[in-house]
Parts: sequence; C-alpha cells; structure tokens
Amino acid sequence: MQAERAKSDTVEFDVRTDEMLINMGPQHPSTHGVLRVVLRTDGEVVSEVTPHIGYLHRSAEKIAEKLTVRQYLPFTDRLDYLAGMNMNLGWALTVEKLLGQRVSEKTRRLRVIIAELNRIASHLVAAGCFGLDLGSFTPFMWTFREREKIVDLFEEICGARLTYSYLLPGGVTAGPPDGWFGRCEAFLDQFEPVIDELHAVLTNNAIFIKRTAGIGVLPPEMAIDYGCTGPVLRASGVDWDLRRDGEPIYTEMYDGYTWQVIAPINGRYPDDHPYPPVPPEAVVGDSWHRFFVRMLEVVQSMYLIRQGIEKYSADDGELDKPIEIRKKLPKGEAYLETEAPKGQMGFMIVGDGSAVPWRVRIRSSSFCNISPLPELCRGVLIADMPAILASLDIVLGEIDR
Amino acid sequence: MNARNIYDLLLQPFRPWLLGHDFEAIDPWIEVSGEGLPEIARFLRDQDELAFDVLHCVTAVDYFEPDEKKAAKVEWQPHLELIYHLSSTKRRHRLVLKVKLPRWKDDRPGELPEVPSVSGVWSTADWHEREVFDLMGVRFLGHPDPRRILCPEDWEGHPLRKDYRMPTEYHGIQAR
Amino acid sequence: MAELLISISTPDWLAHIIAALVQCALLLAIALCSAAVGIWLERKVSARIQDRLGPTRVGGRFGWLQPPADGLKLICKEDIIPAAADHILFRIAPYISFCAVFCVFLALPFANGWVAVELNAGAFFLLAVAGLEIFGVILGGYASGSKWSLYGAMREAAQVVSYEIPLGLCVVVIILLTGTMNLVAIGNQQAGWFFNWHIFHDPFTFVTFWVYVTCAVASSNRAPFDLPEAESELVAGFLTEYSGFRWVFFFMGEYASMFVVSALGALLFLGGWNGPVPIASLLGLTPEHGAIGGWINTILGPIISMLGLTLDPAAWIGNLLGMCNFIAKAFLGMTFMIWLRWTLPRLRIDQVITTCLKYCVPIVSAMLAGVMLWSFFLPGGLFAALTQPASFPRSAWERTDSTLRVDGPQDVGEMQEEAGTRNVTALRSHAEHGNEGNIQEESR
Amino acid sequence: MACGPCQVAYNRVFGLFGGERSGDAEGSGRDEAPMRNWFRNVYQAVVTVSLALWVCLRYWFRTYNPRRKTFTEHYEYPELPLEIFPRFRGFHRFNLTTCIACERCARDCPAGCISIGKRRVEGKKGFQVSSYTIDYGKCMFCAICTENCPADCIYMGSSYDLSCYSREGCIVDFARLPVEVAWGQATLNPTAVARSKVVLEPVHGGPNS
Repeated sequence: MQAERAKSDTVEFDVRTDEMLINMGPQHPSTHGVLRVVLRTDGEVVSEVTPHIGYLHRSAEKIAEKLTVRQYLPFTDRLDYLAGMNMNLGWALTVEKLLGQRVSEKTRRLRVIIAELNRIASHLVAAGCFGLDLGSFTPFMWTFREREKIVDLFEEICGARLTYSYLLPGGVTAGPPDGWFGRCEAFLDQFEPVIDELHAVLTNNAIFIKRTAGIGVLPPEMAIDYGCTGPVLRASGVDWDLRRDGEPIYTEMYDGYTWQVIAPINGRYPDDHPYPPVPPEAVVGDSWHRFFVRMLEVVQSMYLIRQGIEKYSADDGELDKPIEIRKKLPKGEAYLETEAPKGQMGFMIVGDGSAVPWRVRIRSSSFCNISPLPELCRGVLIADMPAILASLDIVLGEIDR
Repeated sequence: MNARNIYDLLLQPFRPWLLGHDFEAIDPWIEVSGEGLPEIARFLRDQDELAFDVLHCVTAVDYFEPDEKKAAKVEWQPHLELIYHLSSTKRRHRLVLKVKLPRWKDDRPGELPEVPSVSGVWSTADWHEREVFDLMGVRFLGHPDPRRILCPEDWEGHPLRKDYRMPTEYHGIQAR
Repeated sequence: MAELLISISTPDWLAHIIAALVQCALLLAIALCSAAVGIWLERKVSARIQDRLGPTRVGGRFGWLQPPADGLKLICKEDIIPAAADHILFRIAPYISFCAVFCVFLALPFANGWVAVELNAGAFFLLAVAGLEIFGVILGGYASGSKWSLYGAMREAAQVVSYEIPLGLCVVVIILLTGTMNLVAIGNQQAGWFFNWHIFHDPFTFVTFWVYVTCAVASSNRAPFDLPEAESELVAGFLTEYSGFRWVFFFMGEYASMFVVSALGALLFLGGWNGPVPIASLLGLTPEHGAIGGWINTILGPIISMLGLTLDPAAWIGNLLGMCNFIAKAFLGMTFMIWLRWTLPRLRIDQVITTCLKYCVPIVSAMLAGVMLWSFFLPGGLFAALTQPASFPRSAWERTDSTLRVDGPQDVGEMQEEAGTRNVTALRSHAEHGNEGNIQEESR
Repeated sequence: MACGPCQVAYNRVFGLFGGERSGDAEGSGRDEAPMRNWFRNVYQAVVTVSLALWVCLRYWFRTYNPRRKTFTEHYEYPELPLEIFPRFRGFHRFNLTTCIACERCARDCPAGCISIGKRRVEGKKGFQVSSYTIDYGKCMFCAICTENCPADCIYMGSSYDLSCYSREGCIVDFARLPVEVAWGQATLNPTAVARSKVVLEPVHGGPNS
C-alpha cells in the first residue's frame, strides 16, 4: 500500500509554473470551521495538501478525567454539534456497556427515533453545505429550514436546540410530551417531497454532477485502510453499517426494523425507493456518491422513524430513568463505536472503581474521515477542494475535540 | 472468531512477544510487546482468517497517580498503556491489542518512551499516533510524519499525562 | 439640448458642455438606479426562492431603501488598503471597472433614437467596451497582493477569453439577420407584434438567444459563472481585499453590467422598446400620428413650438412608453439572471472554458449557418411563414415593408449595399418619413 | 459495408455518436463517443437546469400564498417573542426562600459555574443563603443542577436572551435579584413552573438588566 501511495505522489503537469503555497483556512468560508489546509499549487492545480487541525481543541478527553460520566454527557454534545443526540447515545451506550446495564425495550425504541431524527438533521446540513461549497446557496436554506423543524421537535422533547443532553446513560431525562409523535410524523410527511426537490436542484443537476462525479475518488481499500467510516466508507462500496454489524448492545436497538444499509454494491443501490438514477460519470467512491449515500440514508432513517413510532406506541413498557449522577464505575475498560451520522463514533472509558473515569478516549469519525484528504486532493483543481471537503462532511468540533 | 482463538493463532509464531491477555474483560485484549508490534499487526491484517483490516483507534492510558496518598493505594506500577482497537470488515470480529510502556524511557524523566509505528500497516495509525505522541508523549519509531497534531508545534509537555501541569502563559497569552 | 441652449443665447462651447454633462448625469442616474434596483431585486428574489422575506425594514414593508442603506453603511466603512498591495492600481481598479460599464450606457439606446451617442457600429462598440470591465477586475485582483485575489484575477482572464467569442457570435447572428450594427435600427426592425422579435424569427435565433443568455451571465460574472469571486473557493476572489467605497464600485459595476447585458439581450432578441403588443402604434403615438397621437399633437403641439422646440409630442410619449418597456425587459432579464444564480451551483474554471468554447461556440456557429440559410429562404421569419403560408414568401416581403421602420441617421446608399435586400424597403420608408421626434436631433 | 475504407469512414462518423453505451456503471463514458456525449451533455444541462429553475420558481411563488407564507415569516422574533416549549432550558429560575444551601447543584455542575454563599442563622436550623451566583459565561444549560435539588428550588427558565456586554455581566447573583425576576411572574408554586414558561410577551428585564 505504501508503494502505491509513493507512486501517486507525483502529479503530472502539462505546463509547469512557479509553485505557490496557499493557506486555505482557518478562516476560509468552506473549510467547515477552523480547519487549515496548506495547499501547494501550480496554477489552479493542487499538488500537495497538508491539513492542520487543532484550532478547536478543547481538551475534551482531559475534561472527562475530572467529571463523572453523567456530568460529562453535556460535553459529548459539543463533539459533533450537528448530531448531539447521536453523541449522547454513543456515550450512554458506552457507559452502559461498562456498567453491564441494559435499558428497557421502550427506551431503545425512543433512542432509535431520536437518533435517526438527528441523523436526518445532520445529513441535511451535510447536503446543504455541499451545495453551499459548490456555490449553490438555495438548497442550504431549504435544508436548514427542514433541520429547523427537527430542532423544534428536539426543543420540545429536551429543551435545547443544539446541545441536547437528552439520551443519558440508563435512560432519558423525560419521555416525549403528548402529541410529539404526531408532530414527528407530520414533519416526515411534509419532508418527503423536499427530498425530491433537493434531488432536483443538486443530485441530478448537470453542473452538480460535473463538479462532483469522479472527483476525490476514494477506493474501498484505501477507505478501510484510513479508517474512514459512515457514509464516506459506504459510498466507496463497502457494505458496512454498525447499526447492523456493530456490537449487540447497539444493534439490538435496531432489531425488528426493516431498513437497508445504503452502499453501492456492484455499482447498484438498493431499490426500495424511487431514487434518481446514478449518472454515468460517477465513479463509486467519488464525491457524488458520498453525497448520494447521505441523501438515501435520510430516506432509510425516515423508514426507521416511522417504524420506531409504531413500535413505541405499541409498547406498554416503561421508560428507564438515567443513572445516578455519582454512580461508581467498575474497574475495567469499555470501548464502543456507534454509527453516528458522520461515521463511527467511538468512546472508550477506563474505569478505576470511582465515579470519575480514569481515562476517556474519543475516537472521532471525522478525524479519520479527513485523514485521507492529502491523498484525495492530490492533483485536483482548487475548486475541487471544497467539493471533496464537503463530501467528507467533517465537523471540527469532533476532529479537534 | 473470539479473542481466545486469535490468541491461539498468534501463539504459534509470536509466543515470546505475547505478554498477557484477558478474555473475560468487557473488551477481550491481548498484550504484546512493543518490539513485536509491527509484525503482529501485519500478521493480523494479512492472515486470511484474521483479516483485521480496520484499525479503529490508537489510545494511550497513563497509569500514574500524582497524588502521593492515593498512589500508595493503587495496585499498578506507573506505566503507559497503548491500546489498539481492531476489527475486520470481512470476518466481523474485534480485538484489542495492548502494549505496555514505561512512562519515561529508561526512567529518565523527559525521555519519551518509544514504540514502533504501525502506520505502515494501517494508515489510520498515522494521525492517531501523532495524536498519542502529542497528547500522551509516546515516540513512534518509523512514523512518516512525527509532528504534533492538535497542540501547536511549540507546545511543551504532553497534556493527557496525569502529571501534566497547564502552563500559565503561552506566547504572552494568559492561559489560566 | 445644445440647440435649445444656443437658442437662448448661450455660447456654443458652453452649450455643448452643459448638454454633455446633462446627458452624462442622466445616464449615470440610470446606471446607478439600475444597480440599486438590481440589488434590491436580488435580495428580494433570492429571499423568496429561499423561503424567506428579505429586507423588510428599511423604507417600508418591502425594504425599498435597503440598497441606499447598504451603500451608506459601506461608504462609512474604513477604507483598507493592504500593505502588500500595489496602491495606485488597487485604488483605480474599481473605477476602471465601473467606468467601462458606464461607457456602455453611452451607446445603449433606450427607445427609438433615445441614445446618447448613436453609433453605426453600436453593437460592436457595446461588446468592445463591455469587455473592458474585466481590466478593473484583473488589476484589482493583481494589485491586492493576495493570492486568493490573484487567483480571482487569473480566472477572470481565462473566463473572458472563453465567453467573449460565443457572445460576439451571438451578436453576429443578429447582425446577419438585420444587416446593420446600428442598435437603434436593430430595435426598430422588431416593431409590431411580439412575433417580429428576433427571438421568434426562427428556431435558430431562439437557440442563439439562450446561448446569449449563457454568455451574458458569464460576462457579468454571475453564478454559475462567478468564478473570479467564488466565495466558497477563493474567499471572495478579486474582492477579498476590497472594502467600503471601492467595493461598492465593483459591486455597482457588476449590477450595472447585468443591466447592460440584459438590455442588450432585450434589444437584440426581445424587440427592444417594442412591446409584445404594439400599443404605441395602435394608439397612434408614432411619427405617423394615429387617432390619439394626432389628438395629443393638436393639444401639445402649439405649446411645444412656443417653447421653440422641434418635437413631436405624440411620438415622444410613444418613445417614453417604449423606454419603459425596454427597461422593464432589461429588469426581466436581470430577474432571470438572479433566479438562475440562486438555483445553480458554480462551474469549475475548466468547465466554464469547456462550456463556452466547446459547447456555446459550436452551437452558435451552427445557428449562424442556420440563420443564414433561413433568412435567405424565409426572410420574413417563422411566424410570417406560419400565418400566411399560402402567399409565402411574397406576403412576408410585404409584411416587412409595412411593419418595419428604421429610424436614425444612416447613409441609405451605403446601408443598401451592406444590408440584405429585406431591409432595403424598410430603409426607403425611413428615408421618406425622415426622423421626426428624435431626441437625437434635439441633443445635437 | 464491404470495403475497408467505407467501414473506417462509417465508424469514424457514427462512432462519434456511439453505437452502444460505453462502459459499465463504474467506467466513465467520456471518451468513447464524443459526439453522442456532447449532445447528451447539452440535453442534460438544459433539462436539469430547467428542472432546477422550475423547482426554485415554485418556491418563489409558493411563498406568496397567504396561507403558507415564507418560512421565516412565522417567526417575528424581534417584534414578537419566540414561542418556546415548556421544557426549554434558558436562564435559571431560582427560589431563594426554599433553598437550603446544600450545594448539591454546585457540586453536580459539570462546568462548575454555581457558587453559593451561606451563613448560619442563630437559633435556627440550616443555613441562610447570602448569595447564589451562576456564571453564565461558563453555564452550558445542561440542567444537571435542577435534577437533584432536594428543595426543588432551581429550574430552567424560559429566557433565551442570553447576551451581555461584559464578562462580569455574565455572573448573576440570584440572591440580589428581585424575586419576580429570579422566580418570574411571582409564582412560587413549582408545579406551575412548566406552564408558566410559555411566555407570550417580550422577555425583558432579565437577570442582567
């Protein structure tokens, strides 16, 4: 693998001019936060890319060594702040794994609904920002409008619009209010046509296809090698989703649901929904596929939410109460990855018998997803940089922790 | 394949490098010695029945109690522990590898402990090892780009170590 | 104007200067107003497309006064010149850009004969001067001393060589059809009902129009061709280092150039000042004096002549209507460009060049050939052929004769040689009618 | 086509349009049939751009529908306060009279933003709270402080106007606030708090003013 990489190190040029070092970020509009990328360019052609991260480093792991697991939960919201619920869920499940605790069926149903709603919200931001990075502002506003409705639902259920702190280890702070599921379904019903509109303005748009198809191709071997996960990995044609392939404590949440892992297997997507066609220019693993996988996952999440609401309403069990704030952790370490919208979000907790973890490790999905950026961006044009970066869908809060 | 089977498979070629294991832990782990790490890693990745193609995470845990009163009670000797979380997309199994290191090389404070890099085996390790170096102070031999990653280049110390003290000033910026 | 001043015993030289200044002020007002209205339109239309309201506070419910308020804010801003910038070039670049756009207004006719400088090669002049705008952009980008700005400038340079060719060819198609480069003449040839417009002349001109739209969008640096200032790639491209008043000039230049290309499109393809329905000529507001026109002339004529002006009030009012029509069309074109901008993602620079050179140029070349053949066999246009198929092509000839009027001071003999035979009769009728009610006359 | 040159010419001309669709789903059909591709590209560009324009146009005109309006028109924030949900976690509400100064909230707070000053009262049980300070520069509105309060004296309020002009302004001493600001609407009944949170008049005179 090293040898292959060495070979691709050289970029072919027709005409060589003076090289230029150029700083993209940390205040660049399309680096999704405070990522800094140093480009070595020859004209418009990028010959070398060096990402510099750490501008948003907030010592999240060090903070965790001072707080109990329940107290640390609000900090997980700040990792991938676009999918706070999924971060909460990952932390909660890891704590439960360490404690050897299982939550009730009903709580698991609620967790699926909430986590999938937030997945939709996160993918909407990804889709909107993708459009924005390609210069199309309007879909960004549309996706944020839809996200706003999800955020309203979250505000109703947990009282916050961004940092939810809702799915706690052991349970939830409070059950959904009356009529919440009705509003949730109403949202899904009105949201469905919006997906088609997004397909019309982005996915199927000739310019969008030209800008993204065949750009930043990430072959499956390389994706696995770099530890890319989530939609980035699946867009490369790897059929891997922790909701199905993960550890039992996580996958049991999704038992009994009908849904599909979205990945282009042999260039084909699952056909349980009238998706727009794949353009012939698109290569599996390119930016277009990464975008498309997210758009299709939104549909799958909608299926999951609908089924979850049905199951939740049919279930007459009880919602669990969260753990005590100073609950003692057993000795030992537990590592669990969950399928967050951006990829596999892993938490490791090392317990030493007290309430405060000895060490917490956060394995962030975007951190791994962005690491092949130098490979993906070698030899592209400057204009492709935002497209590739947007297709990786990074959140700097998670990368820098 | 569970950790016990994997251990049995590793036993044959790498017996001297396997230093310990715990199959009953929440995440079963195998402890290997640092010098044999790259070869074991390569074996784990390339062996067809193992096929550990994904390295999820490289972590270090600092076992050191700065508080002397508490330090008397702890049951371990001060050391650093590197933890590698592996899994396989083909075989769908998981494994945790551990490498124990001294906190300082040759017990000389300030000399970072060294361990061979596995970034040649899994590219994930590239950035993760940089992060471990940055925050925990472990030198990875043979790493292609051994720089800090989250902290600035000129940062002093390794913040995730238990005895780390936050500087009061950084380039004239008051830090506390 | 000058004549009027001379008639009230102003010295010759002063009269001409005053007349020129007044015209310049009028045109500047049009340029600035078009920019202001364009900005307002942009904000409102984009807001509506994006499911929001846009400005609602400044100047009442619809935020009419938002552009002046923005301008005021920008003028109050600190004028920053980067230390690494080339100061002189950095300073003059916005003015070059704006002046180039403003020069276009000099040759842009707003109605039959209402033009500051009527040029025989008006279309040519327009294209050439509009192309100068990019000098400001390139200078500004170069002088900023910023790499992003430099990229913006270089992209603009690459873009301009690609879109100018199809843009020029699109105009050539119309010149071929009309046989004249005089914009007033081109506008007047499309008089009458909307099917006389060049866009409906034949399928080839229809396609040419859309190619023109593409190139026009590119020439005013608007999305999806806004590469020089691609905010998601180049921060703000050549505008990165500009702030305050200089930025305003670039900005107004952009909107004014949007207005210019829209107006040129309206003039070449959409009938210019001739509405879809020939209201002016139905009401008799033409030099021929129909019923209402004659009536107006009997009332206003004596007053006008008392003031010592040689003016045909009815035709003047007709022209005013035409001017409103023309400006409305230009704004319609701007609205379309705004609509397009807020819909599409941006192209990449190589794709811009590909689009212009590998797609637009072949298409418009084919259309040029098509129009050539079409105007040879069916010179009257598609609708004439469809409405009177039996007596075709003869009836089409007669139709041209009766509906087309060409005004403006042209050398008939010279034009006869250049123009297709179709226009000869039209030009003859022009020679007969003279050009009464022409502001041109007044201004000399 | 018998003769070779004819075949070549035929291929050269019609090969441009591509006899069959080149490549599988993964391959690029770019170079095989340039002419065919050219027309396909033009066709696709025209169709998809028109479609996108149409979708935008529909939005454009849909917003004029008086029943639908634009999305933002439903939120008239600066003029009218936002309608927020009962569980909203805004500025705290604190009841000084029932607080027993047990410091549980201060200990549970992950950010360490609560500090309580207390003094013994002669001849009485318990403490008197002399200051109850929350540093809103640190607070992250996680509501952990409200979870374990034995006296139910702290709640998350509904005020979302959180800005202040200085770091000192972020530090709010609830003991010094008038009771109607600290506890709001003069309601001291904790069960009524949830309902009273839905405020419909502008929020003003918050803890900072």
